[in-house]
Amino acid sequence: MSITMKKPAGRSRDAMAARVADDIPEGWVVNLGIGIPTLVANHVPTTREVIFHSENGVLGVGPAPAEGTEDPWLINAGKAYITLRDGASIVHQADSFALIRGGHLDLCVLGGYQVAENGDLANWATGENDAAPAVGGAMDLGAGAKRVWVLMEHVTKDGKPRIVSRCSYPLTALGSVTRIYTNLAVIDVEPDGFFLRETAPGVDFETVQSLTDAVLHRR
Amino acid sequence: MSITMKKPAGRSRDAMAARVADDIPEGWVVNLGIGIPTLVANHVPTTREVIFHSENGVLGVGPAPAEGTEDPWLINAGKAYITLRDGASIVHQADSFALIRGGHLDLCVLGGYQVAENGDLANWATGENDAAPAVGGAMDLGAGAKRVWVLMEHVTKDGKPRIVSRCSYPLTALGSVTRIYTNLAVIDVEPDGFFLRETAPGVDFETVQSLTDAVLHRR
Amino acid sequence: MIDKFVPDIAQALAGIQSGATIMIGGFGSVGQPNALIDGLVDLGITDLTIIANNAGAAFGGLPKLMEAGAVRKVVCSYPRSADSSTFVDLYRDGKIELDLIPQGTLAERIRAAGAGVPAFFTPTGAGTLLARGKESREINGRLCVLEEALFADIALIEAWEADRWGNLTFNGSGRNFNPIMAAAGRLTIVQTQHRVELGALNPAHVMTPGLYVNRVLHVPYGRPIR
Amino acid sequence: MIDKFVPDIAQALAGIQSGATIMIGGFGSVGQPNALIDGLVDLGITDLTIIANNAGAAFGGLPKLMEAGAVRKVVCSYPRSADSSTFVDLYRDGKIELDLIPQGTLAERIRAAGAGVPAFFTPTGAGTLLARGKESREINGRLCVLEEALFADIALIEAWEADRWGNLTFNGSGRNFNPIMAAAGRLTIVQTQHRVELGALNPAHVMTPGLYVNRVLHVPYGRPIR
Repeated sequence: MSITMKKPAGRSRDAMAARVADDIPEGWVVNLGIGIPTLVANHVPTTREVIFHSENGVLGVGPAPAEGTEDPWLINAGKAYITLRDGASIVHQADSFALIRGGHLDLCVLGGYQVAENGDLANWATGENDAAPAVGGAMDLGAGAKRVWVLMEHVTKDGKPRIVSRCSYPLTALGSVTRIYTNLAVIDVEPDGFFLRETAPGVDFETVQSLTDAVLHRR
Repeated sequence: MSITMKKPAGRSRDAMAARVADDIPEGWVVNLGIGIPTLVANHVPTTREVIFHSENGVLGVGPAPAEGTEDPWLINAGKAYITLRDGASIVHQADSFALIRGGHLDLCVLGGYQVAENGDLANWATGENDAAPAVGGAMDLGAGAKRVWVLMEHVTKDGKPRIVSRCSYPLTALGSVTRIYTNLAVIDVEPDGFFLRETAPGVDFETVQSLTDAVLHRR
Repeated sequence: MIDKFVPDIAQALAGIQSGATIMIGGFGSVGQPNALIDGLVDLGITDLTIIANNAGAAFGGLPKLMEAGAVRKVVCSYPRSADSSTFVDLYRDGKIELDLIPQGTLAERIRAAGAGVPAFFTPTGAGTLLARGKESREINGRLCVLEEALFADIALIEAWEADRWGNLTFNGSGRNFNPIMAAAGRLTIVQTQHRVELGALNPAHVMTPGLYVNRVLHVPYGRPIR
Repeated sequence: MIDKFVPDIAQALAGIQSGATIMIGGFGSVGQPNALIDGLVDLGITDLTIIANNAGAAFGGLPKLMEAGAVRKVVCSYPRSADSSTFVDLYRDGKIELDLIPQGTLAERIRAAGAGVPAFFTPTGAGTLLARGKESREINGRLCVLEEALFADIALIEAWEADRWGNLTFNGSGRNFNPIMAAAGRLTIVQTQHRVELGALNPAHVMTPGLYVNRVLHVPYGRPIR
């Protein structure tokens, strides 16, 4: 497959986040990973009651506080100041991860380095030893949430596909990703492989397939 | 050993409980089993701060409420109404047993059917199939507390020793009893066997030994 | 708008079927969801497995449920009661099964189900009759037994306060098994003494976050029944 | 009379020795016991193992402790920080060891230590690099890895309120690792923003019962340091 062609832009990061937000129904309990996934919260209207969870024990995270109104004892897993919605609750770290690991999150949206045909996710280490490794809650979220959606650029900065037959990077979780949102497409990960749900405006199937290192099925 | 002689009375149940209470220093966190052990609380003066724990999640159990002042939502593991002391706290059942099983109880005082030389405790089943078995928290307390003291009559109703070389009844916990308080004596259970600490007023060593089915060492 | 309140007992218990495994909160008479248990009796379903600490007690509807022959098996730590012989009689006659579990292991197995721990080792019960048939190993010089997570199809819970998200508080010793069962049930149904507005509960004092709760029925029950 | 308050940092930290394993509460800058960490730096001890979620962060005294060469090993889930390279530099130079653990497994292992669970299975991390050398098995069709309880000689905790029995509350997201570390430490030392009378805390709202706490130092610290 050619990966030398010019990378099509497709959706912006904000548009990608908005696209994910569209698919989150009222009532879901959702954890957003650091990076692009964090932006998803901005695109869920507060009138739609989605309960955002933060690994450090906060359920019912609200919009970011206005400058000057921050409560210094209220931060999220990304260490940003947060507010609490009506209905919020706070638990300790083991209870917070019990909730993740016990299968009580309807959804987590994670960033990714690679997603494989079998649902394997690689998003915590590149296998290069240039820095101390860090994993945070990614393995717990990947193994524990009812649904794991990955939100990432379709290809790496140097144009390599991130959607692959088998992950070459160290794995985060085995067989757990069920949907991928990229700047170019929305793709389901099913027992029979990758199925294209939609392409981004102005992007055609052939382009997406050419930037994907595995077969993309169409319905 | 003769077990046909007339059973000496020794201490009354209340005196046995009082004897245990004398050995509980201020600051200990203590769980009292049902039966005679429950009486121990009555003999610890409230000026001595001992923190009584009840399996249903109550720490800092106070004296029984005066009649007519009962809070129907406050009971102990024996289903009796209780009060809370200043400094009390309430946790759920898993946290309550985490406290027991994690080795955070300074002491539990349990009733017993038999205690063996190696510290084995039998106190939940007689091995007879005449009724549905019940265990409650005995195995957790027996395995989890820092110190397990057994408070029981020295012999059974028909005069058989309860302090034995090996338990014949089904075990509750292995090797965990460190002291026994009976109507006749106080006995330490050590790696080298049973060591008599003291006899009850008016009871001599020979009497205690004759009613004990194992060697009683003297210091 | 998320609203987990249901208007009546029929909708609270809708869908519970014969053969279900049902956890029932409470310790002694306190924190036991009596209205839900009574409703269960009225459903006329059978072949139930009941997981409850005090399955043998006289108070509430459990003896009625057992007398009606609805219960195939009881999972508990203490099936005896000073003032009821329902369970003991059925057990002696071979009409009900018993899975006896040390109380702390019962609590930890329920907690494990909610927390995504499929199995754990514990020294409690190791080397005793209650560890028979279970995998054992020595860990740090101590004999331990492997215990599995204990799930339920349905968890019946009594709360003190609830809001429409299903956030709960419990009163006094009524907390007991309720929070861990709420998390271990695939369908968690709550009866609450008080219904409060969303935002009325202090986030730091919520004892069961609403995400563990599926349905809430407002039952101003009054004092625990003894 | 039980009174766990100590008058100064020296008595709070008395007896901590080189080679100790020390848990430090906090997530990000919130709930981190900065006064106790600063005191630890001043002790001049070495060869420490530090268990903390954010061992790499810039705020508080941890980077100072690492720079002083006092830390042999860090056990954490996220040693990187956008605004500090202390850990990363030492790690690259081979001057500090790292035991990297998924955050939930870290929390559950700490909880297990306090709860008397010597080991448990979890699907988290199974089949990944972080499960290398660990026992694995399939449970209910899912690959799981066996994880052991994680204890500490010392736990350093930041609380919001404390009474003389050591009962604690935490403020906002300052709860995080503090309650589970308090239970996992053999010697648990707390710095608290507020000192309250015994009986002032609602028993239902105590977040760490005093029995997990050995010493309490009143440090009206103010806002978390960033």
